[in-house]
Amino acid sequence: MLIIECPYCGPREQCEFTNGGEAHVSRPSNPEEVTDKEWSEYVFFRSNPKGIYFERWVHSHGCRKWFNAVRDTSTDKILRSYEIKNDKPSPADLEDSNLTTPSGEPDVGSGNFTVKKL
Amino acid sequence: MNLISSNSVEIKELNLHQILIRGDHTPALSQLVKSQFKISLPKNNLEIEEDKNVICSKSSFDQWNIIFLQDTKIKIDTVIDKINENEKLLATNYSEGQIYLEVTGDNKIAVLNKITHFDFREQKFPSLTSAQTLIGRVDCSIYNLKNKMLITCNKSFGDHLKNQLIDAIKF
Amino acid sequence: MTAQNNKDVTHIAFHQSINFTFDGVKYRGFKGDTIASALIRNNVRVVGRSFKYHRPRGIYTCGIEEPNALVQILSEHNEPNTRATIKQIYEGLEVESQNCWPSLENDLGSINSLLSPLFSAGFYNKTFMRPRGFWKKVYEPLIRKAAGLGKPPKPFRTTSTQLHHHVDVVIVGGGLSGLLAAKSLAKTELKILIIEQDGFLGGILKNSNKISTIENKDNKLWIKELEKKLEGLENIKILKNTLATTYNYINHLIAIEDRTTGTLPLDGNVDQILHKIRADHIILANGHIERLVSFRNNDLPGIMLAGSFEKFIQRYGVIPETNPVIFSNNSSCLSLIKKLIDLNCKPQAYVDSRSGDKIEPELLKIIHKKNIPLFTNAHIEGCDGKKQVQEISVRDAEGIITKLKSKMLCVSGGFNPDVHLFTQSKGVLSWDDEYLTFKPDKSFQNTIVLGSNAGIFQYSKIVNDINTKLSFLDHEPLLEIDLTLNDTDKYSIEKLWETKHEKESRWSKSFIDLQNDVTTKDLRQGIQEGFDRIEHLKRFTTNSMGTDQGKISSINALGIVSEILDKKVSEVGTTIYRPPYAPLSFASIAGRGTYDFYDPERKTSIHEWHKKNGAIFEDVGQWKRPWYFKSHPEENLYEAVQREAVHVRKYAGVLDGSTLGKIEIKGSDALEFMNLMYTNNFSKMKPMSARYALMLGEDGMVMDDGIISKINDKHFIATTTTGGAAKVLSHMEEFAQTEWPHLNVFLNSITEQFCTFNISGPNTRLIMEKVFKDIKFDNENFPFMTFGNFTYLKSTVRILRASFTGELGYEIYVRPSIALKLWEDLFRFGKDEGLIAYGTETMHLLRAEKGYIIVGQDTDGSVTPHDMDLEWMIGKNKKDFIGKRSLTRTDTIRSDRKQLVGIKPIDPNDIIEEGQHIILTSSIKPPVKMLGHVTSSYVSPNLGHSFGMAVIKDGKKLIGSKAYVSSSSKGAFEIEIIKPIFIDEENKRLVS
Amino acid sequence: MSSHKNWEKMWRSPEPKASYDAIIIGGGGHGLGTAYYLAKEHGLTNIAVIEKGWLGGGNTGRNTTIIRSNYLWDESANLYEHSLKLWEGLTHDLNYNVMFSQRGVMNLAHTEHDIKEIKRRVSANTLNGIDSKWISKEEIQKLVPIMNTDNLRYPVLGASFQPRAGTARHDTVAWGYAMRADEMGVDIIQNCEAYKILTENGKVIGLETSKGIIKSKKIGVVASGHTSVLAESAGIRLPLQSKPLQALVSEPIKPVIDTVVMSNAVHAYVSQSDKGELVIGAGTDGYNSFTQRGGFDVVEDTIRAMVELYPVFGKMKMLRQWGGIVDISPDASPIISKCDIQGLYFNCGWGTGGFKATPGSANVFAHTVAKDEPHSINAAFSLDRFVSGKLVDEHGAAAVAH
Repeated sequence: MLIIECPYCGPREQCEFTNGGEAHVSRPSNPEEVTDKEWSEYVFFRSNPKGIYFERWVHSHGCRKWFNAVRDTSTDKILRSYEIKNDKPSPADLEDSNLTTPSGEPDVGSGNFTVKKL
Repeated sequence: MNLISSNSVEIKELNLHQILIRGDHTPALSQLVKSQFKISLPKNNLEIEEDKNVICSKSSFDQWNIIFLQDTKIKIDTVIDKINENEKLLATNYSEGQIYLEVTGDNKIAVLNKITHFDFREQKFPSLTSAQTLIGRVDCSIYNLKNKMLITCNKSFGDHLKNQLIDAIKF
Repeated sequence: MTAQNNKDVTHIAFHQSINFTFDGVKYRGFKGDTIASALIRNNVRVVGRSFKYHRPRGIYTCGIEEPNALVQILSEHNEPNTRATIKQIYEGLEVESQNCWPSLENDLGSINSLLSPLFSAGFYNKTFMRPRGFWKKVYEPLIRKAAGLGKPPKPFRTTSTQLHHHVDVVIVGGGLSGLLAAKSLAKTELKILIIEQDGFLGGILKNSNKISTIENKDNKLWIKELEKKLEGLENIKILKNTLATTYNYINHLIAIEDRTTGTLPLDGNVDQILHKIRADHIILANGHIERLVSFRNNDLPGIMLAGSFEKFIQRYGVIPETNPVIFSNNSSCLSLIKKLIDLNCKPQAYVDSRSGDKIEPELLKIIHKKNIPLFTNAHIEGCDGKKQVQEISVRDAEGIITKLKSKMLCVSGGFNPDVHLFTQSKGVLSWDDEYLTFKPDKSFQNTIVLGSNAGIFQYSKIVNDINTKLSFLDHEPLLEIDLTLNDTDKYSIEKLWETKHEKESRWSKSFIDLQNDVTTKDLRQGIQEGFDRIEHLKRFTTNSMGTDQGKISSINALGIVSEILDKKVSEVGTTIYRPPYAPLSFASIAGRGTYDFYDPERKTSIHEWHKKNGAIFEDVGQWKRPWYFKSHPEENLYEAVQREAVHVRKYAGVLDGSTLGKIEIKGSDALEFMNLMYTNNFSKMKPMSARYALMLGEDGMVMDDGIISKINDKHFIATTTTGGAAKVLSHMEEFAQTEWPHLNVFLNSITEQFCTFNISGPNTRLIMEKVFKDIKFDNENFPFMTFGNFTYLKSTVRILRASFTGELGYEIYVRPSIALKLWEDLFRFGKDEGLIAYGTETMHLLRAEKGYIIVGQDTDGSVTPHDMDLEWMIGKNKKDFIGKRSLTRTDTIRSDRKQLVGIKPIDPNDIIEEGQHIILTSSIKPPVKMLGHVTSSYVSPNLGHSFGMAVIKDGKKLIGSKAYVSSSSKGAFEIEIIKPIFIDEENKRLVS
Repeated sequence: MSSHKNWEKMWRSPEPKASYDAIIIGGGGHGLGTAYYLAKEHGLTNIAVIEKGWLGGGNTGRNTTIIRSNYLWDESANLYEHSLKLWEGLTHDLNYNVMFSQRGVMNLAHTEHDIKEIKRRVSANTLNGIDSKWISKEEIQKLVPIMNTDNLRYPVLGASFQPRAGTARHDTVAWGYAMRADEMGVDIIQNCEAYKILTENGKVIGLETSKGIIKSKKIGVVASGHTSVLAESAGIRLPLQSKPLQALVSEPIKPVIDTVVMSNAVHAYVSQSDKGELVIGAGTDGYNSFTQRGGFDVVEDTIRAMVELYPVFGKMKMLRQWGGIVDISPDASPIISKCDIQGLYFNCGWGTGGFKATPGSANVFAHTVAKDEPHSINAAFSLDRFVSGKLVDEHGAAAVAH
């Protein structure tokens, strides 16, 4: 179980939180003017990367506040969490997920293999 | 009334009055709370101000709890209506929908550690701080007051929480 | 040549004898004995039968890694698959061997070993296929009956508890390295937890003869003094009889503590504690595990790992055999030989695969001194004997076989660091070419690995290793400790995975996985058939998939495979170590969280009144809601509902609606927020008025409904369905905080601050006027869908004129403290007007007669407002609300979508059933085209026949036509499709 | 019954050729099955299956092996029933024992809402010709004597039962398809990771892999949790989220339970393998992850339900626990579909229910790849259903309690 840093309550066990899917996906400001395809992108399509992933959490069994986090989905390591009103951190000042291939494995931390890659 | 007292843990159930206020941390709010309840708003998140049996906790940047630890002459509902005149504030009388448990005794943390993952260590949960978390799979608020813990949860979960606390003390 | 006691050990109470039974025979052991050490004391060799070939199996190790000695504890609810090498005996313990019938001695299953050439790996996949149908009727039942080890346990209700810990450092393993690390961290005020799987600290200090003194003190004294010092410190806690099983991500450790070691667990007492530990740093010092060597018949009872043999002597005070033959490919057996000699026993022979010049001088010295027959550069070719070792064949350097008469062979194939927990922590391993094993390399979390667990097999390096690895914790650096060793300072080993059989035969087997009967030949055959990846080979042969997870053999399998494939072992890699480290009892995982603590039972404030007045409850989410009220003990659901439904429409009825969600919404932008959340337009609503409102998901589908009461443009109260309460609040919070943070709006759940009593029926106004003397309830003063705040017994009460039954009705929102009083007052005044209490089933019936939908029953997340005849709830000129845009997509704009209709049977005696389907023909011979399904159906006493609501394709156009509905009893019967409203279509009663 | 010395290799391990008529990415049951049916039913043998790890090492080797077809909507019922019929003949088609064991699958109802939802499903199944029926608590007790139906927080009120449903041995399905596809000339290439799907003005031209570039005009992506990652390499966005789904087995004991019992209300389902191990599955963890493991709290909640529903499990022990990476679509239904790029096909979105669909999915996907047109059975599971809104909402039916 992860430990997640709620920006308002500090680090807490994951069982207090609910995941809110991809972050920084804003609702079209005037839905009437977008095409069916664009609208389906907003309602149904979310990124599903292996590696650095900007996601939303809500402290559902705590202060009930929503916040964003950056997590490496190949190891589950949370790089940082930040308030909704902050802008999206730029990948430059984020630790890289050192994934060399799209669906490959990091050198260490996925737990999907045991022997160190030579 | 006294719920249980054994293995150096005592749990009392109290009937307290509580006002829940939602609204941004503005001078208007702190002035209003000062005038109505003679207590100032805590500065930082999760801190508790205590003054003559009234506590005021900041549960998050826009949520405040005022709990009267003893009977008060203040007319709760009239004060709430007064606060609600300000369109940017939402005050609710939370007194009757909650249960209030006062937990004391040296073993209180050891017992709570049986049914909650919450970290009660001093550096993580110093006295005069509050927290909202899960105890026995029930959403609770905990108030760390000098040498006692005040635990509240919604009344319909009350029996479930109390029975698990009693069970944790016995086993 | 039999077992002998070694009285000079502290962990066994030789003065306290204990009687227990094994397969019905009475044996005697001592307090502190495990089942294994007690059986060894009594020269019992065969303890079980292997999984597939049912070959006799003996005690092979002295710990958690035991593959063979799994027994059934009859005196503890028939607990199966218990490790005899761990479970301590107590007076009256009843044990039974497993997987043999009729008895251990002569087990019919052993016929399998005669047929063994056929049963080689993967044979299931290529056989039992013909003739067709035989797999289900003949083969599979036979295989299932033969499968499994232990018999099923008896029902058992868990009494174990859980305990959460938050510490700075956890030390897994209270052995040499673990204790030294604790000693150096003692003064740092760090909160430290030491976990030890045995009942005593010390590890190799107590389990082996390798170290006799430490810091010039005898082991036992050193351990006792250090333990006393550590126990005295307030920041250190020691958990014994506690096994760490799971190392989760972010330094979250699961460990299971046995509270009843050596005693009969009494039902009702805490038998186990599941420790859940969060630590900033986890130190793994849980040592190493000895591995076997594969040779012919290396599964015969009487073969044991050398380290385990030594542990039985040192830890449990029993010498399994006074003159064993010892076979090794490494330097570790010196301490065992010295121990035997100290106890004036003597190895019958010492066989070492290494050439003479590689063998440690100290070892050679003692062998010559005691003229122990020595074979160097030699292998054990195999063993023979009936159900136990009787003859051991040794092949010397020239290939000549010598046969030794002996009943015990100690084998050491080398040591493996116990890396299971480290790999669970998502660290990676690397191969050590000197020690020929995998060891921890790069960790991913704050994991520190010490001692032999880190692959450090040299005593003189231990202290320096600890000092370097703990320095960042500013620990108190350890000074070099002097040890007197019965071992070489440095452990050395030479590669040896298996020895060659003298002559090939179909029935001779050298085993790699003793429990699952996997032979080295199976490995070769698997590779030959293309399963050359280690993960495939494991699944094809089931190697290391038994309850011991291949602890003493999985590295050997890698060694053999790497030789067959001519690859480096690190290239072959290992399979994933899946948690837990050792089997973890379901009871301890469940803990106290079962039966009444499984899930909360939420009750309304007047629950007791319901119980006293004949309520039968149903579960709605976590709530208990009155389903119906029995007016007399024999009245069933059907009769009660027929009575209640008529009564409410004729007189009056009241329903406890407290479980419905209630949310308070306030802020300067509350109106704009509500207009975005719901389909309705609340802008022109007058203050103190209410409106039935609909909430959609962004996909345009109906998600929830409820009544919105508008106090003013800045302050609303919304009700939700019982099941939707939590979801609607979260939905609102999500959009308010993440999509529209600029809106000034605050949300608060007030579900539990008010009880809700929904009273309706023709006599309602009379009753209300009697109860609330000073309130005027007539149409002018109290129009339909308006509300007001009043006082009752000096407490504020909100009364809303609304009705879900279609009758004149009011919803009373009252504070819990006076709820029961008001409820009783309603009956005190309402009795003469015929007021009754009714449950959810009658509510369902009455609202359906009125054509009102129930979200979650008539809707299933795939219907839009238009489908449900609710377009009128969509604010006409609203620019936007959640889900609006989805309503105009090609599939949602179709006119022939499934739509809500009413249905009634042509023959009034036919009963429409919920969930059945509307079809066009009377035949239900599949496949039958379905128009849609019956969402709600009831037998209405007010209509005199069964009726229902259904959602069917192109429903609106079909109104007035006939169709069929399927039935669970009579195929299908004819129905008429009508408008979905059956009573008071002009809504006269609501506004009467 | 000769001794096993002369069994030849199950499959070759060739190096990839320069080009193929079609490439299937993903060496699990669905991928290998697709290759098998492409060769067997469509005569396409010059094809390759690319697998980054080892055959059957993904979700095929991590599921609870449950097979059933009692789905609600007609489109799903046809798809899963098509698969169940193929399961019934698979051992003989492949001449390799996949140990398909038709022991029946039971879906328990714990509340009135469950009863309504399950009876609706049973009625739809009956009319679609699927052998599913409602059974009472007494019939449940006869089939599963060890079940405690009454002394529970949420008592068992009845169940649906599909006799033709059951379980199979997951490894042998992958190995059987691989062996027979290989026999027909299909190249199965392990330890070969697909990096990038190469396209030229809207058409597929090949695949960049860890073993170099392989040319082909047709690529079928059947990589479950990793499908989105590969789609992204061709600029295609899929509405999938990859989440951990955990399962566990107990130590092996003599037979105690002969049918498969599923309980959605308490997120726990169980069957007993032929080796005697209880195979128990939980719900998904709620967040995206590719680590093939989940939280201990999910396992704990499932075990809490299990030891109550089956008191004999109290004294059982968990032997192994693990997780898979399941790709979940918004309507909990698969995506077996073409896309905007010509020659690129996707078979994914199976979420928590992929194993039961293995033969059926492979069969219709082979048709889609071979014919460049979906088979009638998988026409409804197109990618553009999310634009039109014509979803096949399988978890919508389990809507909120009233």
